[in-house]
Amino acid sequence: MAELTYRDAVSAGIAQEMRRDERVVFFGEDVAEAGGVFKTTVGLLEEFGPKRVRDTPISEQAIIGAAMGAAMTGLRPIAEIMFSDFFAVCWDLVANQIAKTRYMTAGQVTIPLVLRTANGGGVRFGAQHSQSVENWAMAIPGLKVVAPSSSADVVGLMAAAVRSDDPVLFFEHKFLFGNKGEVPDGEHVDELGVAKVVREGKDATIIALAAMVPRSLAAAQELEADHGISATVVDVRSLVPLDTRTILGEVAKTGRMFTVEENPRLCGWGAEIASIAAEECFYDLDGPIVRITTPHVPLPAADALEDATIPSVARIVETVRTSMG
Amino acid sequence: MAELTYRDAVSAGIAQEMRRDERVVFFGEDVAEAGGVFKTTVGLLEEFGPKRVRDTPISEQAIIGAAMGAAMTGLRPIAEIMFSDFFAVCWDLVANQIAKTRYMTAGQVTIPLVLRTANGGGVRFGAQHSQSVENWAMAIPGLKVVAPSSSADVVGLMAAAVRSDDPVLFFEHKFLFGNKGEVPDGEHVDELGVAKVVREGKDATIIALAAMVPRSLAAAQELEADHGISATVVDVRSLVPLDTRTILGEVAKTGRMFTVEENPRLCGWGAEIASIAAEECFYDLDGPIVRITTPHVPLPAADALEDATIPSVARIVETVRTSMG
Amino acid sequence: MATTVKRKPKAASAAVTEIDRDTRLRLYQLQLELRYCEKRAYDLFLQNLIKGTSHLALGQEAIAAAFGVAMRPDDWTFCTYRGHAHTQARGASMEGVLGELMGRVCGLLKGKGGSMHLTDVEKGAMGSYAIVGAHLPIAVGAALSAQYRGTKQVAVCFFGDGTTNIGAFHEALNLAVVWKLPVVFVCENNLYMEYTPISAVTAVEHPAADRASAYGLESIIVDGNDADEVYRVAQAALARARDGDGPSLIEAKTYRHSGHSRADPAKYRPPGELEKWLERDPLKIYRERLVKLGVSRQVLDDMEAEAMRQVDAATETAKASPPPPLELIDRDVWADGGSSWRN
Amino acid sequence: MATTVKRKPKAASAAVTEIDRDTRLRLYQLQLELRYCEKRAYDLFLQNLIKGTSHLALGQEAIAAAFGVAMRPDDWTFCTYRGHAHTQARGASMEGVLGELMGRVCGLLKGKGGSMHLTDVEKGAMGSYAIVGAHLPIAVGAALSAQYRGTKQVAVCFFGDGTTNIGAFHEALNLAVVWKLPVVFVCENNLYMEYTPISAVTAVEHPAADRASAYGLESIIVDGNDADEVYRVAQAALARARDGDGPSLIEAKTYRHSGHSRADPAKYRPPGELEKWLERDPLKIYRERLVKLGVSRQVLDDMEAEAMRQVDAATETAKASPPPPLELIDRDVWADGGSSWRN
Ligand SMILES: Cc1ncc(C[n+]2csc(CCOP(=O)(O)OP(=O)(O)O)c2C)c(N)n1
Ligand SMILES: Cc1ncc(C[n+]2csc(CCOP(=O)(O)OP(=O)(O)O)c2C)c(N)n1
Ligand SMILES: [Mg+2]
Ligand SMILES: [Mg+2]
Repeated sequence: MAELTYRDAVSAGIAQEMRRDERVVFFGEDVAEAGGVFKTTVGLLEEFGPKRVRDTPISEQAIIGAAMGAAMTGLRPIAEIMFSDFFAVCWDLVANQIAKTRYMTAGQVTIPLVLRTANGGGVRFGAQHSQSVENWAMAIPGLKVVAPSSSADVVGLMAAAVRSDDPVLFFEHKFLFGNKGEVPDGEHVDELGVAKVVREGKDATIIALAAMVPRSLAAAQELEADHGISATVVDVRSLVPLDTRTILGEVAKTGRMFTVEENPRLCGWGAEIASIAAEECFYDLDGPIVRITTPHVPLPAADALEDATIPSVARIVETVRTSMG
Repeated sequence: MAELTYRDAVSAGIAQEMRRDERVVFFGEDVAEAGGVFKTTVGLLEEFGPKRVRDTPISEQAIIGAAMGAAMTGLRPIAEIMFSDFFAVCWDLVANQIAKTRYMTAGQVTIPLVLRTANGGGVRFGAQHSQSVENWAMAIPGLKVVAPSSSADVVGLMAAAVRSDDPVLFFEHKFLFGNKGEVPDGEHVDELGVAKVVREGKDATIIALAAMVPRSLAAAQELEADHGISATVVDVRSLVPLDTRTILGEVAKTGRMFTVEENPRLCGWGAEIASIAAEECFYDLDGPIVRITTPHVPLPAADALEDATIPSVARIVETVRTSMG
Repeated sequence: MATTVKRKPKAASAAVTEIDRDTRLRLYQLQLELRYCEKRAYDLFLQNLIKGTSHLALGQEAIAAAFGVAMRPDDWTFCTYRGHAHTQARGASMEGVLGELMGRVCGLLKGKGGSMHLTDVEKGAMGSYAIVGAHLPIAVGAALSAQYRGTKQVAVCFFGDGTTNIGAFHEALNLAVVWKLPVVFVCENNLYMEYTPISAVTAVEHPAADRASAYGLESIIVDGNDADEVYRVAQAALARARDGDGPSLIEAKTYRHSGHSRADPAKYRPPGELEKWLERDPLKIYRERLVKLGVSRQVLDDMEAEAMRQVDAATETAKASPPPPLELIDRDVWADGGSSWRN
Repeated sequence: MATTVKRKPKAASAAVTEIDRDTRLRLYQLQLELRYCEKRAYDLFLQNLIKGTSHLALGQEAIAAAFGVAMRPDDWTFCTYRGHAHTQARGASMEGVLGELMGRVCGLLKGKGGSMHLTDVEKGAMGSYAIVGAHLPIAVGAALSAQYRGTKQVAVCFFGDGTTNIGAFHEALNLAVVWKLPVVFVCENNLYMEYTPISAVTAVEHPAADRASAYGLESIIVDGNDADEVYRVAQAALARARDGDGPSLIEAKTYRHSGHSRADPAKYRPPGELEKWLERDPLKIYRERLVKLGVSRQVLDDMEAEAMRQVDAATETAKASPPPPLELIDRDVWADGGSSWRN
């Protein structure tokens, strides 16, 4: 087991797949010579050369379009969108072209690609560089959506994403880049669509993703220690495909469900999972399903404001405690 | 009372507001000389002249950007995005700029504009011209979101949208353009954020929007006539602001909630409203909350396929009946 | 109208090379097939056998046909909703096209895509894209794949004059040049976006050609109604791309005889405009040229009859084909053939 | 470097008009203020008083200053995340700028926006936009409003070389020309997008100027480190816009002395490049010119001291300002001042 930062796990995951498969190419803005603005792709140009690792102009539509066209014709591209907020400048290529073309052509076209991006808040970048937009992707049929919370998951899910014959949106969380974690030695490949129970409890089930996973774990510890509430924490990891079996199973066990997400209040993935539970395990529920979200506001920049906006350990504890009380 | 088609109600609503307020200008692709590809803006160029009613190039980013810049500096523009699917090519301007700028500038900027678009399916246009994307807009803090189901609402909500000092996305439904309905004489102005109970029932509450409203009404009639199930139907009309008081009130009365939406399965507005109910009126519910949606697939084009994909009267009846049975 | 070219040494512009008789007959045959098949589509609307929308390219056939003949079988075509001709020109079957327009299971997309998305990957017809501009960057990606794998394949991307004003056009052109990719951009300037004259919404006279220099490309304008002219320009651009000399941008002047789409009576045209262009109908031009070059009228009549026979047969096949079975709704979202988003 | 211009009669390019002494002193004063304030921002990072990111324009001050002096008070500025100077050049207060960078309630945006979104509507600073290209069409909209209302206001839109490769650039330029709007597009070509040389990702040598002809505009290149040159070009372009003659596109050659953003040590620069540009530091150039024109060193020293005094005072004010109160989180989503999405 090697210890890697989440940041270094990104390049490790990409490198593992590029070594294995010549068809994997990688491009994006400032990713090659400079190793990425978050330094997540350092060393790739050196190892794989300028044919496979390329810097692009500031042309997100061209980046995503090029990835799609290359994927349709035999390559397996990985493309970077520097901040996930910028999906808004190329959403047509993602949502209307990549997501739909296989279906519209009755399966004639296969589009094996990975679109990686830095997602989420907590680093004082303001409303246009801090969004959690994995819910935008989840809403579009034809996209697979992954958001790892640990270094091992970065590598393992990256490998699974690259090997998937479907388009995968891969959301790396900015707030986690510095976190260290064990990564299995040798080739590490995980599976899309498998949630992970990262803590087992008896009273409540907390469903979380990405940066909200460590926060929910901390909250669960505090709930247990200070309030005698024992909470399960599920790391969703993959929104599409969604491991409803694990999620609903864990909800049924405790009878209480909480979702913790960075998405603004309306139409986040928490709403989706909550609704599935409200339909499918209604009779297992002992009380309301409670969503803990960012309020429905753009994200403010100043530290104090940002910290009070994104769900915090304290807010998770407080919300669960009050709802269970 | 005049009888107007939903289509003609669009131009009537715009004209009413342009007559009243010189600051209202209107532009989009093929909207002026040609009166719009759906003929929703016929006569506006003739009445208001080429300074106020303008044809644009195929440049959705420029269209939306121009609307925003004009709104920030004293005008009250209405801009058309021909098909709502095309929001994907200009989503940055909508979701990152228009929605966030007022907040980010601590209220220095006010952006009174209306972005109108033809939304929804049922007319065999295929996956890139038939989407229901009002859920994309609902997910973005800073946007108001309206979707009328009748001619009167088109006029009244258009007037309210134009008069609102906030940006409003106005979703006209393609399938309804030919529908006729009474529109009050004289100036007709409605209010944003008010849902309408269009049918009262005792056993179940159906929450619907736009083209799903007449379909839900037809289903409610059939449920009553053939199955003895008496259903309330609520026309949501405005997703943001959302009239939770009416919606939750009506759900509480019957104890059973169904949402009917054209959005694909995941992260539609139905999920949002269902989750609100699962949290806030959990103890009023007598059974699972059931969402009736388009399955999570791009919309197919052929008539038989499209009709079987979008929620139909038969599917609504069948789903409600089985869940209540 | 002659082909005009500005600047740059290694030109994709046409040298005045001879075109042999066989090639010319293929060019005519293909134009006939495209024309007759689209005319049939028009008849099928009128019979209400085609639902939804549909965008004919009547009058623009010379461009699709010339590229169809000039391209290598493993080259790729990317086109728009107005893509029946481009798709067919690569070899897609008429019943596949007509069947798709009619929403039948024999359609190229089994009815799932509809008229705006005709695709036949086996034939190198890599899709019709219905959102203006989207396919330009996608074609760039295919060209990247060809370059990377060293296959000498070329991606050809057709689009309209109106498309030159959308952002994706700009991004695609720039990236293609920066990476020197084997892609040929073909702007079919038919004078109108939907109902609005392109001149009313464009800063320059020649929407594509006047922008070529913004990407360091030569400015190429060709008579899009003359299949020979287009064929020469196509050959040069394809050769340039195959030789590793990068992309070309071609503006082909043409005109659509019918409205923008099914719903459009095209009342916005100034009187006499259509008539003037009908004089320059590519099929008329081409037939006259062949006659002048000594092809007998009998040969031409036979070709026309043969094309019509094919269209008739395809129409019957398509009409006899059933609507797609409902289970197709849940197919092919994913590469595993299914649509499941959960376990 | 001289101003170079290609084509077109009614030019926005600079006539060699005299610039009077007062104007020159204002140009220097403003450059000093911009420079010292940004240098202070840099110091405040090092003290960890500025969180998040921040993008300095050290070395690029001549452009913001020249436009600041040339513009009418009711004209509008639209700029980018690298917009401290442009915002200040319109009259926004230093404590407003520094306070925002430090996340204090005295900030221009009360801490809600952060360094990338500086805005001061009262001063005509209509916002800093952090997504590349977005503000070009927005500036077009402001120009539409000016044209419609007949106010003769002009929208000036600043952006970088890298921005010329994104779709919104293309759409905005075309629409501005089609509608002949009073907008001046100013590309500050500082040779790099973030860390990548613009030449590595752009099809033409001059990313803006070589594209002007794609919109029927003249090609204008100006020495962006010479405030006088920029001032002349600015005056001409503003006059052209005010006279109803439509937009201009100006490429100003310049260089940023620091890295792209706070996190960037700028190691990608070839050795000697920075040093060469420091020789051409706009403040150095300008001070030398003023001395040559007979302004006494004492006057200049006093101006420098005064600018520093202002920066010191603003720093103290900003440091003393508290963080924004938490109730601001729920304010100003909507025009009614609130954030409620339900009843
Ligand atoms: C992004 C986008 N905007 C608008 C449309 C609607 N639309 C479809 S075709 C068309 C006109 C395209 O004009 P042109 O590029 O000249 O092609 P032509 O139809 O003449 O072949 C428009 C505006 C669209 N499909 N996509
Ligand atoms: C659409 C988009 N893509 C990428 C970025 C990330 N980004 C921020 S600044 C920048 C470079 C911009 O270069 P340029 O236009 O030359 O301006 P400069 O920073 O040099 O002033 C990039 C790529 C962004 N903010 N928006
Ligand atoms: Mg056209
Ligand atoms: Mg730059």
